[in-house]
Amino acid sequence: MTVSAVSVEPKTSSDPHLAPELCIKLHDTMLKTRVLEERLITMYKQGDGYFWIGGPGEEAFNVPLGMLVHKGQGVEHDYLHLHYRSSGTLLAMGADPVDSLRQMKNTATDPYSGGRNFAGHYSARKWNVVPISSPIEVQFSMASGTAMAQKRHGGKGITIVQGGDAGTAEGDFATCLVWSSRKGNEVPVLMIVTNNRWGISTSYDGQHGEKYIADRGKAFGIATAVVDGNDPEVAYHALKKAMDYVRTERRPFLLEASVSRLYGHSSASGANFNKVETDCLARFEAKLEERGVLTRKAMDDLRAKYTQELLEATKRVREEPQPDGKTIYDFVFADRNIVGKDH
Amino acid sequence: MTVSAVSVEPKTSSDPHLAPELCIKLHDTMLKTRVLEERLITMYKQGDGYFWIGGPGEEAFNVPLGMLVHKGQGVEHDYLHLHYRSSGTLLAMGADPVDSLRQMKNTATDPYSGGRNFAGHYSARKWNVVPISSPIEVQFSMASGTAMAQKRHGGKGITIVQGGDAGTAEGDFATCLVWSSRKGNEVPVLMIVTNNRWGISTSYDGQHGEKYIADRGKAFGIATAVVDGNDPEVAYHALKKAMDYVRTERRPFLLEASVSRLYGHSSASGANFNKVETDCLARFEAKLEERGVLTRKAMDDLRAKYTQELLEATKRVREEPQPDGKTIYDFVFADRNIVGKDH
Amino acid sequence: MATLVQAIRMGLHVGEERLGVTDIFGEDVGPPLGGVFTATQGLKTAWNSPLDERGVIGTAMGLALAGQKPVCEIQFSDYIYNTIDLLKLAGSMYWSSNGDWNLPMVCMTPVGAGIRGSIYHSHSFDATATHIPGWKIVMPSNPLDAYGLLLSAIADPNPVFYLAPKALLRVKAGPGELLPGEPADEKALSKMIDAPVGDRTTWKPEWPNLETLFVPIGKAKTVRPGKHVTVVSYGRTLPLSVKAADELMAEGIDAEVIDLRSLHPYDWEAIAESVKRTNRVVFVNEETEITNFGEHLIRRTVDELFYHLHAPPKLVAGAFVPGIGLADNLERASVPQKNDIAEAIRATALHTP
Amino acid sequence: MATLVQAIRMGLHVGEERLGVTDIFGEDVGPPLGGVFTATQGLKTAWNSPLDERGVIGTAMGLALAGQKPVCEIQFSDYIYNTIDLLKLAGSMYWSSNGDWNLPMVCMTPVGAGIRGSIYHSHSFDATATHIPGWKIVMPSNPLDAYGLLLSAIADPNPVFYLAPKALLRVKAGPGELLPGEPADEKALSKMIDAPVGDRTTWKPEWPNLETLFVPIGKAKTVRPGKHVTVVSYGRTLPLSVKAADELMAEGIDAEVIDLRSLHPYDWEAIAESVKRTNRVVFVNEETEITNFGEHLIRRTVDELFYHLHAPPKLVAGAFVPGIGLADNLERASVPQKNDIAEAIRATALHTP
Ligand SMILES: Cc1ncc(C[n+]2csc(CCOP(=O)(O)OP(=O)(O)O)c2C)c(N)n1
Ligand SMILES: Cc1ncc(C[n+]2csc(CCOP(=O)(O)OP(=O)(O)O)c2C)c(N)n1
Ligand SMILES: [Mg+2]
Ligand SMILES: [Mg+2]
Repeated sequence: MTVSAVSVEPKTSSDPHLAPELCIKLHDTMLKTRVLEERLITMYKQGDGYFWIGGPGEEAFNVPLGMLVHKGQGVEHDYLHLHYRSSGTLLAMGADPVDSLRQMKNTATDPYSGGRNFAGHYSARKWNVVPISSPIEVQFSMASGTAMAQKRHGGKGITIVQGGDAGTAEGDFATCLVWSSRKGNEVPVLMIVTNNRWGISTSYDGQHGEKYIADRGKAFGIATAVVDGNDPEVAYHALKKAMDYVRTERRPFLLEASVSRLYGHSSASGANFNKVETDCLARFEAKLEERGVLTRKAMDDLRAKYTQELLEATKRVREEPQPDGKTIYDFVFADRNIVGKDH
Repeated sequence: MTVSAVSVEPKTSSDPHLAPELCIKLHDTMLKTRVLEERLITMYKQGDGYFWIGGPGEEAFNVPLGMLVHKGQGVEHDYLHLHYRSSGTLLAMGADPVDSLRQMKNTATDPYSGGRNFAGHYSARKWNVVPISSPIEVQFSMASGTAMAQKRHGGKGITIVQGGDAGTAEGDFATCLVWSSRKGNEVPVLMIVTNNRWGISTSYDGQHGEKYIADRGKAFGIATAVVDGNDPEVAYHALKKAMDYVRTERRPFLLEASVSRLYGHSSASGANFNKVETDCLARFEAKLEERGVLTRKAMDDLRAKYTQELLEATKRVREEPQPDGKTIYDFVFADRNIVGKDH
Repeated sequence: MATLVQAIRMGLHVGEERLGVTDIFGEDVGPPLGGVFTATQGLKTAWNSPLDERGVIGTAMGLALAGQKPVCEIQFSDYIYNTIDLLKLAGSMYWSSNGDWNLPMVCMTPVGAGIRGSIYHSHSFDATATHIPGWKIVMPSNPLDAYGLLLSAIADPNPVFYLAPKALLRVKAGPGELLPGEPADEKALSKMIDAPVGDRTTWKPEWPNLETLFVPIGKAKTVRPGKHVTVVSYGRTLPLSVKAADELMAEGIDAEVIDLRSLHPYDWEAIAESVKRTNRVVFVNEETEITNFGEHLIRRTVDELFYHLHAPPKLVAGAFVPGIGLADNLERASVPQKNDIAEAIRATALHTP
Repeated sequence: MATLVQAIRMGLHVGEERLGVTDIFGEDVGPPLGGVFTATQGLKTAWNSPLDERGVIGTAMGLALAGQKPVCEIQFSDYIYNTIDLLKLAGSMYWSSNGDWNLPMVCMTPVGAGIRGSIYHSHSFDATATHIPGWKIVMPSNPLDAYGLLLSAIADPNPVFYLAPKALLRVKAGPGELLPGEPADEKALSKMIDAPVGDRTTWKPEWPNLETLFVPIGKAKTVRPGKHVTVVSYGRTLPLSVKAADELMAEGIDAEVIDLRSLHPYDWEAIAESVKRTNRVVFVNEETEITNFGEHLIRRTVDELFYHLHAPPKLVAGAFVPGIGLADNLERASVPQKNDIAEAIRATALHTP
């Protein structure tokens, strides 16, 4: 079977609108995600955490991604190899935002790492969310492994791997291109590059010879697309198409989405709102208002409600226990196999 | 400045013939290289060395490469980051084949490593030949460094980096693509992939999604070409063109050459002659005879002469001293800077 | 009498048949070659990977996360050093997810000198491996342990390094050390499981009917009891230590030799029990000698057994130089030889304060 | 009174002006940021690299081979572990070419815990670095040494690791420890060389007129003389060791503290001379404790000074767990704190056989 690589110039509005109910759901989770991230930033600034990193500015892409995931545990379901800007995806999958506060506050109750890891470093075996780790791009070296297991198993489960633009300079990105496209051994992996045109303080310009990063897939016969990740409807369609392709063809797809970095890189760079970048949430809200799907007031009320809820949750989380020093020796070795069958 | 990436299908005979004198020179060094490699293999088989690896089957490409190098020391001259099949290049640059025997026999007189490294692992600072090391593809991570120094210096010096097809799966190959093509920061490096369609026992098919490895340069705006590396005249033209481009434009070029592996991977796989693969030397000799440039007898005599010379040299080399065990502590640290200015 | 490499191959086969191994892969691991040392010939789940160690380790991690049981190979441990970050990640996955995901994978790699492999086919890996938390590490020195440790490694729910001493791969099992189910006639065995020279496209192995045998990870083996001095080693230097000890009997020195076999967790009890009896200890390995695992064992020895010691604990290890040179003299001067070990045992045994 | 990170910056400036430094590069090293810790602000040869550590090391090697003098940075030592093969290659180039090519490069990287950096911003690198032959290794614990060791590292014709203890980067020089040529007023210095917050496009540093100062690689410094016990440390745990020693004076324990400063080559003479006087020694670092450089120092101590020891030599090091957890309690339990060090010094000083 041969597949011609498809590349799409960024497009913003040619796709038809999504149904109002879906738009409302998208908006709800995008808003909740934004409020969560702003809460986490505030927690950091008020000394309720040591470090913040997250995805405000990527909601329009990451929320549809989470909605479209075939969620569950094991090879029948999708595996997710994400990075540290994926709150929108997790919330869309049903994660409790309060758990993110717990990780921010590094409490013993943090379900993702027990107070060990930074905010935004999710792990959820029940949903095939592989532990997010800080090193850039290593997830791309692991992704073809889960995808290979899925190809072998049959069914519709796919692997989704996501990272930033700067990180594609690491050899691991190339590793994923190579290992996913071996002739006759192609695997069902959707590679996603969320391109905010920055790596911490380093601009895209001057570091990349590529016009589109996605073009790197073409030499490998990998199907590619480039989309406006600031538009949730465009993103939804593009993701759906790419995922359908991967699910059905059992072959790789490389999707590049342009996104914003609305609060800078992380708390290390101040975590202040950037007025120059496109705010996907504001843009979507304007559209929804214009289309009469939601009123300004309804959206403001919803924001106030989520804000209040998470503020109160912060107070509760503050009272939750910190991990004990002795627990550093817990979970060094497993005594039985929990990811597969036990032998 | 924008450059459109050029890709050329393998071509064998469209280029005009080279002048007879040049053909004779090419043939002479190709033959000398072949005889040297066969001598090294025999040495291995007779217990005069522990391991053989080399480039029989790549003479038609590597000899023109060595002839075209702007040879010398320092940034004005070409830097070479080669791998273990480069005898043809070194002999074309003027290396003494007897020194290769010394490395095979790991004598203290081996000028490349003092009996420390395997045959074919050249090092020649006087000619900018960076030490060849066994790890596959690491040379591609170093190459943009020397090229950057050359870009900065100005002049015509370029960097040449060469490796096999299987090795392009390592992240270092991608590193070279990324680092050499940074917009506004392009560097003069000629990347060469000598594609024999094997990595030890692993065939190209089933491991590569790419039709041509060279296509991987295109996404980066890197000029590319694919040539028949079994024809020294075609290779000469292609190398000349690529080198001229890199020298003048001060930008990267990715050249893929199909070559043969005439004695298998190395002594580990038996080092026996493979009758199925194209023998570039036999093919070239047939052409030269047909064109009346050289007679069969002249070529046979030349082969006999080189064979005899190297046989005799082997006997002399056998008598040369082995390195003393105590010398393992020599050259761990330099006490003054020999590669640049001393400070 | 299987060789060590045949024992590995049979262990992998049993792993495929009975322990759920799904993938045995790496560079040149699959057909036609079946591994540069023949370790993976004829195995039904063996396949060739791209030439990319980071991909090998990463893919093994992905397979393990997806409930597969991968055994991946790095062709020579010399080529594992571009993956240390991934190995650290693998070792930390269970811990950093607070017990959410374990990672059941085996990483095999041939280690050490002794085959005139020059700078890049002679590396040891035990110093680096023992410094990566979250991995278990085994290193057999004979076919029976090679088999039994491999089955334990495969059955373990954690990442396990399986370090195969290159110089011992062709070493045969001693008398009475047949693998359970192995045919007694070594020629018959070879005919059954060694791939033929030449065309192999139609060849299929005929596997003996093997039983499982689990050598527990973390248990050392006293291979030579003795009373004057304890020698702790593993891998290539283990049989050399035994030989050195045997020869020293002529001088009236009776050394006890312990094959550590597992480097993490390691059998401290066995070491301590022995040192308390002999009051003298020599640690032997072939890694370069600065920040060497044997130095950890010495640290623990002085920490816990200081007043049992009648002589300073000694390390015999590789020279701290950037590579192992090809020429005989260079290799010999770089890694411990039998005489170096004998000398250290003798000096330690005869040491008087 | 420059901070340690300002001292590095000034050292790099002097390197550019007087020692031929041609490239200071790495991720976010160039403008506008000038390094995630401000170490490279305002330097004329500083530039931003792609996000690719292998490219950073490889390019530094290439630049050095072409006669340039590169200082490259790995943003955190946590991210250096995908380059160990290249680092080994760099360390072996002079040796494997039998003296044909040396490789004059400096690789800077921030190391260690102490800033609640969690699993991937707390790593130490000294165990791995000291196990790579062919590299020199320095690690300052105060601004003056930071400056003087950096100049020596730059002037050295070999590859040199420059390990900067993250937790000490904002520590100020003590009285009388001005860099040669540094303005005495620290506010004035800050105005001259610290980049302003906000827009920096037109900012230029105004460098003080600095003199060179070379702290020789391989020389330790006794920072606190004492007579009961020797404490050898470096980096973050050095000032903690001094504080612990100071506090123990109240208990009548007078500890001598040595700042090793160079990890390879290291100043064995200084250690031996001190231990021969005090007969007791504690080695302190924050690396994970199995196959740890401090264990090498203990091995050498028992090898050469066994009969000088009145107590077992002691190691205080990091817990052998896969990471350093974010929560206070976790970080504190994972790497040595002042009290852990004090306890070890006390136990060693008071130890009676
Ligand atoms: C291997 C590695 N190197 C360096 C870092 C430090 N670092 C953290 S984020 C980052 C920039 C990442 O940029 P990009 O890949 O574009 O992702 P973005 O943060 O923009 O989403 C860097 C250099 C790291 N985490 N891992
Ligand atoms: C990093 C690394 N991994 C593995 C090896 C072992 N090895 C030596 S040559 C080789 C195959 C190389 O194939 P290719 O790159 O196509 O070059 P060729 O030998 O065919 O010219 C392998 C796997 C190595 N030398 N280095
Ligand atoms: Mg980015
Ligand atoms: Mg090849």
